[in-house]
Amino acid sequence: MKKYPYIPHTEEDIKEMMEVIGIKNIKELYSDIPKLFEGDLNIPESKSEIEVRREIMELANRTINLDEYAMFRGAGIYKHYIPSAVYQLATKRNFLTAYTPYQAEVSQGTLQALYEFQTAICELTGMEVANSSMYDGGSAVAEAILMASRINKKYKTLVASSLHPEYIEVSRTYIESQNLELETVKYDEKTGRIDIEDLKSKLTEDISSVVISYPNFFGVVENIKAIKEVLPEKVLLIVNAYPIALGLLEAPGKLGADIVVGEGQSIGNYMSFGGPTFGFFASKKQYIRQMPGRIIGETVDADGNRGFVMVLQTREQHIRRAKATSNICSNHALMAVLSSVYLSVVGKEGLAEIAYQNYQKAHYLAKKLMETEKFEPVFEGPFFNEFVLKPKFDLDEFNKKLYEEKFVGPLNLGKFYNELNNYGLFCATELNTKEEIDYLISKVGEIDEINL
Amino acid sequence: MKKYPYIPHTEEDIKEMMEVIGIKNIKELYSDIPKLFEGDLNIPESKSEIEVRREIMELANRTINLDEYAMFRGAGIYKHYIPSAVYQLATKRNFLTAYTPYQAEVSQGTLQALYEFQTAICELTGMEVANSSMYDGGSAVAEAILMASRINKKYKTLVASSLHPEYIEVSRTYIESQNLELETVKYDEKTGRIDIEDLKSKLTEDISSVVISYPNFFGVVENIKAIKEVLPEKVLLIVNAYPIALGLLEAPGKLGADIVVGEGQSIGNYMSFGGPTFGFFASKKQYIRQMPGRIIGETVDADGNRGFVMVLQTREQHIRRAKATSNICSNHALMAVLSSVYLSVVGKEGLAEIAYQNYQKAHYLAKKLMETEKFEPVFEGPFFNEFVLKPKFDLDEFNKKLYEEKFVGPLNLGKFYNELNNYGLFCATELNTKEEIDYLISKVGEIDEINL
Amino acid sequence: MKLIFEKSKEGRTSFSLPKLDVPEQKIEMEDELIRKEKPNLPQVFELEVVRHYNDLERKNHSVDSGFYPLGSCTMKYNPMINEEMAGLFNNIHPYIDEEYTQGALELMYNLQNYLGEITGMDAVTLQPAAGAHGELTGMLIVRKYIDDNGYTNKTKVILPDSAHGTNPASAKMAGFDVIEVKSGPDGRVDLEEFKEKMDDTVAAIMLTNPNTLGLFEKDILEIAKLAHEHNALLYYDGANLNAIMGKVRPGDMGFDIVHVNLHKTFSTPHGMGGPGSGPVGVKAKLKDYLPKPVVDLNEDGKYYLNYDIPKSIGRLRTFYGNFSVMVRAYTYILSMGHDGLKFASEMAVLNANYLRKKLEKEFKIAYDEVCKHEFIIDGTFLKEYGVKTLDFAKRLLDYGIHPPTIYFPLIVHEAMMIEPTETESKEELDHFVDVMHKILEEAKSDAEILKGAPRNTPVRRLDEKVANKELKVRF
Amino acid sequence: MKLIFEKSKEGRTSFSLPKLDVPEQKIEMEDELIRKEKPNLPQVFELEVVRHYNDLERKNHSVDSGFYPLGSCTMKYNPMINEEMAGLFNNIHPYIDEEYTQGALELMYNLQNYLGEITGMDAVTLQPAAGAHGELTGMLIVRKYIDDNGYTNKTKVILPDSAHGTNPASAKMAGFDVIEVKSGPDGRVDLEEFKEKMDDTVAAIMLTNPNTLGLFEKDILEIAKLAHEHNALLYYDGANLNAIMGKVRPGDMGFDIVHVNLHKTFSTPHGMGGPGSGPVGVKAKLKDYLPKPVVDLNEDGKYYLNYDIPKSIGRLRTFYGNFSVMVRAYTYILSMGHDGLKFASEMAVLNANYLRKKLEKEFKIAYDEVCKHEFIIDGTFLKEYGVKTLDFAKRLLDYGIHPPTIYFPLIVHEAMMIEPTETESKEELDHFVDVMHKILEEAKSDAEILKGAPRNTPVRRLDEKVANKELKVRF
Repeated sequence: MKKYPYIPHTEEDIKEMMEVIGIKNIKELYSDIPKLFEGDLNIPESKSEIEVRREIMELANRTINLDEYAMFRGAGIYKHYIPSAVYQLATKRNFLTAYTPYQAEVSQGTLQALYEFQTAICELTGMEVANSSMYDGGSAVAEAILMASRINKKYKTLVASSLHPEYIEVSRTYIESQNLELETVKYDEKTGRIDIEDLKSKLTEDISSVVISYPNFFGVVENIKAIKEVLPEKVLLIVNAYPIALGLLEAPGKLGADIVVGEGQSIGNYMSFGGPTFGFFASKKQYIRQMPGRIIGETVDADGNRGFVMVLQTREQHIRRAKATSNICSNHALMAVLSSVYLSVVGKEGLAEIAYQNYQKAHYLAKKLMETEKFEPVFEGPFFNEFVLKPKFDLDEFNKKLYEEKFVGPLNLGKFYNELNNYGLFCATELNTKEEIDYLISKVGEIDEINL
Repeated sequence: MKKYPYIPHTEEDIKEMMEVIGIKNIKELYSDIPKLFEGDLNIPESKSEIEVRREIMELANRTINLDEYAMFRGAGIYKHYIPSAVYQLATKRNFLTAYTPYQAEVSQGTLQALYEFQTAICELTGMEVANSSMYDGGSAVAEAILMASRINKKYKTLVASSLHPEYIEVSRTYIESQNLELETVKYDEKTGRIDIEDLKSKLTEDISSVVISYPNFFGVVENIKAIKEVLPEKVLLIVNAYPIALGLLEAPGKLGADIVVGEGQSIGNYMSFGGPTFGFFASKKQYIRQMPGRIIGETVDADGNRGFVMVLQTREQHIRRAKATSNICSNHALMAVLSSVYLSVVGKEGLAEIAYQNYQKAHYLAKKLMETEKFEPVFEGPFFNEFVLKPKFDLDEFNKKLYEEKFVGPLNLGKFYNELNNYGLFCATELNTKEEIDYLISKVGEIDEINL
Repeated sequence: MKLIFEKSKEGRTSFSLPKLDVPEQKIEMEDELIRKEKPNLPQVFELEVVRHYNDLERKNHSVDSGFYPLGSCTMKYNPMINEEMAGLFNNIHPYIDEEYTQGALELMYNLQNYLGEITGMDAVTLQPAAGAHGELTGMLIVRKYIDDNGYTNKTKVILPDSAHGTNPASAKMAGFDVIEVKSGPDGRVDLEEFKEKMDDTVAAIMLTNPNTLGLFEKDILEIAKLAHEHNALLYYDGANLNAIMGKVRPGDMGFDIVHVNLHKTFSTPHGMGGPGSGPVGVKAKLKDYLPKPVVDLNEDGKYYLNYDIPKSIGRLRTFYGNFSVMVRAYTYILSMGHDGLKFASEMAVLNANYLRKKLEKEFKIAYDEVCKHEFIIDGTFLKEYGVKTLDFAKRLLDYGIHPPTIYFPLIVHEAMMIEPTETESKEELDHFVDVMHKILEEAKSDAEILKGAPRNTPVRRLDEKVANKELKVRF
Repeated sequence: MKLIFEKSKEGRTSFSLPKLDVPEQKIEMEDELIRKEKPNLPQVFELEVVRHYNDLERKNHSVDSGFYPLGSCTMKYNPMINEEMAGLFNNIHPYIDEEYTQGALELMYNLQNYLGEITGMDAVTLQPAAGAHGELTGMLIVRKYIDDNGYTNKTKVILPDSAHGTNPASAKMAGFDVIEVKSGPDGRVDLEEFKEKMDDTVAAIMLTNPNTLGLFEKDILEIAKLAHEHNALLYYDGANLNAIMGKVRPGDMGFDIVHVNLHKTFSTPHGMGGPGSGPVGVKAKLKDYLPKPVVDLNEDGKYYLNYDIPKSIGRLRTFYGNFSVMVRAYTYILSMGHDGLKFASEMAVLNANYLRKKLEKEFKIAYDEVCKHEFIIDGTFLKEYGVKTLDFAKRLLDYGIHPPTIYFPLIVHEAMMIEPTETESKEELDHFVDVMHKILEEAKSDAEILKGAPRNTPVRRLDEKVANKELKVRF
C-alpha cells in the first residue's frame, strides 16, 4: 500500500476500521454514489516533498522578488518595511492552524489578538467600533456602501472617480444585483481632488452615501471636512483610507466620516501578488448592528475574569441566514493579526515617523523629477506619498528599461484612465533611499531627447 | 534619550530606579571600576532593522547559496534533504530561547526531546547509552579518546589516517596537553581501508584506543568486525560513524565498537558553513560514568508521573569542577533536537531508503565517471556515497568551470593528503538527480584532451 | 492577561527607522488635515511584543495542538512545506509586467486546471477570497446568465433547510429570494417538495453534496434534470468536497457552478478565521460570465491575465485573489497527486463512518446510515440528564478536544456535527470515542460537571449575554 | 505525555523520496557490514510529529515565555531579526572556494574585529563552540606559550573559589593543576592569599570580572601586575561581559586572553543548552598561538582563511566555528552599535542593583553593595522557616518565573544568583519582587506550600535520586 505523509492509515488500521463499520472494502462507502466518474483524475501522481519543492522553486525562480528591487510603484499595494518580529509572531502555528473562535474558551489567543486589532483600527481611523476584518479594501468599500443603504434605506451611492478603479469595479459588482445604483463623481482636473461642484449637482434625494479615498488614487489628500460640509445630514460619508497615511493625516473620524474602511496590506502584510491582504472596517457605534463581519467583544467568565467572545452574531449568516448583514463567513483574521503585531511593533511614534518619512521621500522625489524638466505637473492638491506627473517621453519604454536595473517605475495611469494615458503615478515609501531616488533621477536624465 | 527596541527603559524608569538605588547617575554604578577606557568603542553607531538587514543581505548576496547548486562534494558536511517540518518544529521559540534544563519541571519539552534524541542515537549506533550532544564530530572523537584513557588508564591512541583529517587535528590538540599520545595508522593503498598489518604492528601495551571511521574519509566502509578481532581485549574501539550511512550499514555496536561517535550534521542540520552542527556520543552502558556531556534520564514526579531530568551531573564541571569528565557545559542541544525531529520525520523506513539511494546514486556516478576513461580507479574497498578517483586532468581547473554551471565538483584530496594531490573525493546523495549526474559526465566528456 | 495597550508605556519602542536621508520639507496641506494627536498605538519594547504573542498563542486550540472535528470546516492537517513554498512568493506587486510574473501566473493557470479537473468544470476563477465569496460569485453568474437569456421571471433560489447559512445569505446578496426545501425523513432533499417548488421562476438550486448531514443526495441526477428542464442552474457548495475527490465530480452530477474551499479540502491553514480562498468553476456555457481577470495562456506560451471577458460579472475583489493561499493549495495538490487526493477522500469517509459506528450505541446519530465525511449526533437525548449539547461541548474542552460544530445543521435539534477528516489516526478517533463515553457517564452521574465546564481552559465559560449587552468592542 | 517512539506504528510515515532514477546495483560489501535490522526509529505521520513537538514546546519555559533571571547565563532577549539573518546563510559548505564565500568571510572578519574592540584584544578566533571550549582554547594557548618560552616549571592555574566550574575543568583538561584562592570577606579575590600562592610555577590566572558574585575585582590592576611579574598570563572568563561593554575592557585591565559568550552577551539564543559560541581574543604577543584558521584580509581586498599560523595550538573543532551563531551576534552588534552595547551594560547593571535594593530588606544579600549585572541571595536564613533555597526556587515556578541559578557560586551557602539582564522592564522586576516577597510570606506561614512546589507545572517535583539510581537513559 502506498504511504502518504499526511494520512495516518495503515493497512491494518483500515482493516480494523472496516470491520467495525461492517464493510469489506472502501468502495462500499461510496455505493450510494452514481457511477459517473471512472479512472483517475488528470492530475500528476503524488510526489515527494523534494520533487514538489523543486517544481515550485522553479516557478518562484521565474517570478520577480521585489525584495531586491527599488520600488516606485504603489497604486493600492505598497512595499513598506515589515519588521522581522511581525511574521514570526503572527504566523505561529497555533494562530495559523486555528479556525474561527467558535469555542471562545480555547480561542482566547485569537479573540484577544483581534480585539486588540479592532482597538488599533479605531485609534487609526478615529472611529468608535471596528470589525475584525474583511477580505480586502475593495470588498470593504462595497460592504460599506451596502451598509449605508441598510442604515438610511436609500439606494444610490456616489463614488469619487479617484477611488481606486478596482474598488469601483468591485463595488459596482456587489451592489448592482441588489438594485442599488452607483454613480461616479469627477475629479477636479486642477487639484486632483473630488470635484465638489459635480458632487453637489449629484446629491439628489436618493443618495445613500458618498465614497471618497484618503489620499485618493492619485495620491492627493482629499479634504474630508470640506466634503462632509456639503453633504445632507442623512447621507453617509464613507472614507477609504490608506492606514500608513493615518500616521500623518488627521483621523477621518475627526473630520466627519461615518464609515471608514480601507486596504490593510500596508500595515504589516506582504504584497503577495495582491492577496491575501485584508480590509478594515470601522464606523460610528450607532451603526454597529448594521456592520458586516465578525466583531469581538469583552466579557467575563464564570469566575468573573476577563475574556473575549464574538458578539452580535445575530447579524451573521450562520444565525440570520438570508437576513444577515452580509454573507461573509471566513474573513482575513490572520492578516488582521499580522497588522496588529505590526502596529504594536512600530507603535505610536513609529507609525508617525513612517508616515512622515513617506511624505518626505515622495516630496523629494517629486521635486527632483520636476527639476529634470522632463515632466509636466498634473495636480495641485496636496499629496502624501504618491503623485502623478506627465512625462514628456514614453513611460512604458522607460519602465521597461528600469526593470533591467532592478527598479520598478511608476504606474502608467492609462491602465485605468483613458485620459491619463502615459501619466505616471509615482510612489515612494520609507524604503526608498535617497541613493535610489537620485539614481532614478539620473536615469530620467539619460532619456534621449528623441524620445520626447 | 535614544531608544532601543531591545531595551525597555524609559527616562522615567531610569530615574525611578536610580532613586530606589540611591544614586544620581548611572556612572555611580561604575565608580569602582578603574578609568581605563574613555570614549566610544570603535564600532558603528546603532542601526535600524532596515539598515541592518540591508547590510547583511549584501553579505549574503556575496555568498554562495548551495540550495541552487548540484553538489558533488561532501568530506564531512553533506547536502542532504531536510524536510520542511524539521526546522519549523525544532526552532519553535520556546525551544530556541530556553537554556539548559536546570529546572526540570519547566523544561520537560527540552528534556523529553533530548531523551528521544538519545534513544534514536542508540538505535542508529547499536549502543546502549548516548549523551545529549557534543559540539561536533571532531570534538566528539577527541572526547572519546580521552574517555577511553579514563577507562583503561592507558595513554596512547591509534587513529586511522583515513579518519577526517580535521578530526585528527582536533584530537591531537585535545589530548597532547594531557600528556596523552596519538599515532596514526596507514591506510591500505589498495583497498583504502585501514592497513591491518600497520595497525597490528602498533598495538603495543600502552594503547588505550583505536579510532576508525565508518565509512572512512575516502568513503570506504571499514570492516569493523575484522578490526575488532585484532585488538587486545582492553583496547577500546572508537568508531566515528556517518549517521546517514547507518541506514544501510550494520550498527557499529553489533560489530564490536565500544564507543560510537560522529558528526550529526547529515541528519537534519543545514551545512551552515560547517557550524553549528553537533557531535553524537554513544557507548556501552558500563562506561556511562566516564562519559562527557549531559545525559537525560527518566524519573517520576511527586505524583508518580513520568518525567525527565539530567542525570549523573556529578560527572560534570559545575559539580565536579577540575575532576569532571569534561569541561563541556553548553552543548549543541538545538542541533540534536533538529536531528531528533529529522529522524522522526524520515522514520525507520525513510532512513533506510535514504541510505539506499545514497549508495545507488554514488555508485551510478562512479560507474559513469569511469566510463569516460578520464579517471583512474583508486581504492577497491566497498564505498557508501563517497569515493576517490584520480582524474587524468587538472581537477582544480575543472572544478572552477563547474562553479559557473552551478555545480560543485569533488574535493581535491591534496588539501589534506600530499600524496593524493589532484585526486577527487566525489560524493552523491539522495539530492543528486540522474540528470545532474549525467550532466556532470557530459562536462567531463568535454574536457579537452590537451588538459590530460 | 493584559492587553498590549495596557502594557504600553510612554517612551518605549520596538522599532526604529534609518535617519531621514532627504532634505526635509514643511508639510504642505490644510492644517485641519494634519493629525494633531498620534494614534494611541502601544508603546512597547520588542520582548514585550514577543511575550505577548507567545502567551496568546498558548491560549489557542489549533489543528497543531489537537483533534478539531469541527463539522463542515474540514480541519485537516496543514502541511509545513505549504508554508515554506508560499513564502517564496511574498514580494510580488500585483501591477508588475507579466513578463516578470510568469511563474506565479503559471501556478495559477495550473491550479485553475487542476480544480476544474477535480470538480468536473470547464473554467475556473481563483478570485473569490473565501467560500461565501465564491457563493456570491456563483450567484452573480446566475444573475448575469438569466439576464443575458432574458429569463426575467427568475427571481428565486432554492436550497435545502440543511444548507450552510452562507447559501441563503449569498443568494440574498445577489438579489434573489430564497426558497427553502425541507429535508425528507432520510435527511436528503424531499424530492416531492422540491418538485412542487421547482418552476420557471427558479434561477438556481444551491446544494452541497454530500450534504451537511454527511449524506449523499441520492436524487441528484433527478434534481439536475428538473433544474435544467426549467432552465435553472445547479450550484455546488464545495464545503464538503473532501468526501468525494476522485470518486465523483460535481460537474458529472449535473452541477453548473461550483465553489471550492482551498482552506478546507486543500489543506491551507484556516488562520483563526481566514484567509480562505473560494475558487469558482463553471461549465463551458458560463465561462464568459466569470469575474475578470482569469489567467490564460497565449499562443507564444506566455501566461497572461485575461481581462477580455465581455459578459463578465465584473470584479469580486481587487487583484487576483488570495494568491499565497493558492500556492499552498497547489503545493498540496502536487504532493498528494490524483491518487493521494482520492485516498484522502476515502480515508475521510472511513474515519467518519468508524466514529459513527463507535458512537452509535451510546449516542443518537441523526440519520444513522453510511455517511460520507461527517455525521450528526442528535443531542436531544441529553435533556434527560439535564444537560444540553452546549454543556457537553464545553466539557470536551476540558479533555483537550475541540468540540464538533454545535447547533448546526438547524434541522437537527441540539446537533453535534462531527467531521474527523482523513488526517486523524485511528488512535485519535478511539481516544475521542473514549472521552465522549466518559463525558456521557459524567452527564449521567453528575450533570454539574458538564454545566460547570470548562474548568481546565485558559478562561472558564464565557458570558455571551454580558458581551452582547455591554458591546465593549475596543479598549 | 507519550514518547514519539511510543506513538510509532508500523506502516506510517512522514516522508517519501523521489523514485530512484538511476539503475540499481547490488550492494557490494561483506554481508556482515550490511544492516540486518533497520534502526527502530519512529514510524509516525507528519501531523503526529507536529503535535508532538507542539506539545513539547508548550512544556518549556523560555526567554520568550517569561522572566529568566538565571545568574551567570545572561538570558537576554534574542531578537527576531537575528534568526532571519542567520537563515540567509544556511546553505554553505565549508569546503567551498573562498571566491564564493566572500560575504561570509567578511562577516567573520568584521566580527573578529568588533569582538577585539569590545574586549580590548588584538586578535580573535571565532572557532570555539562554547564558553568552556573557549576556556580550553585559552588554556591551550597558555600551555603553548609557556612551552615556547621554556617556562617548564609552570604547572598551575590559579582561580578564585567563586569561579565557574568550567574554569577548573578547562584548566585541568589542558593539563594544569588547579589552585583555588579563597574569596575575601568582600567577595573579591583575597589579595594576600593570592600573593602567597602566586609564584613562578603559575602559568595563568583565570578570573571573571565582574566576578560570579557580580562584584568588580577592584584589585585587578594589582593582580595583573603580579601575574605579569611572574610571567603568568591573565585569563578573562567572558561570562560576565554583559556588565561592562563600552565601560571598561578586559584588555585594558591587563588580561591577556579572553573568551566571549556570543550566546550570552551577544543575544544569540541558548537553544536548550546550545549551540553557543566562545570566541577567544588575545593580546598581540599570543596572536601566533591562535587555533587555525583565522579569517584575514589580503592585499587585494579578498578575505581568506589563514592557515599559516606556525605556532598555532592546532584545531579545537572542525571547520570555522559556529558560523550561524556568529551571524546572529554580528546582527546584534550592528543593531546595537557602540552606543547601544554600552547602554545595554548600563541597564543590565541598573536592573541588578534595582532588584538588589528592592529585595535587601527581606532577603539576605551576600555582599550587599553596588553590584554589577548580578547579585546573590544567601538563602541560609530560610532554614528558620524549614525550607531550602531549592524549595523556594521550585515555588517560583508556580508563579511562572524561572528561578535564579541556585547553589552557585559555591562560596555562598544556599545561593540564589540573580541576573535580570537589561532586556527586562521595571514592571517585570517589580513583579518578581512581589512574587519573591509573597513566597517568603508563604514560607513563614506554611512551609509546605514551598516544599510541595511546584504544583502548576507540566510535572510536579521530579525525583533526581530515582533517575540516577535507575539510569534509564533511553526508551
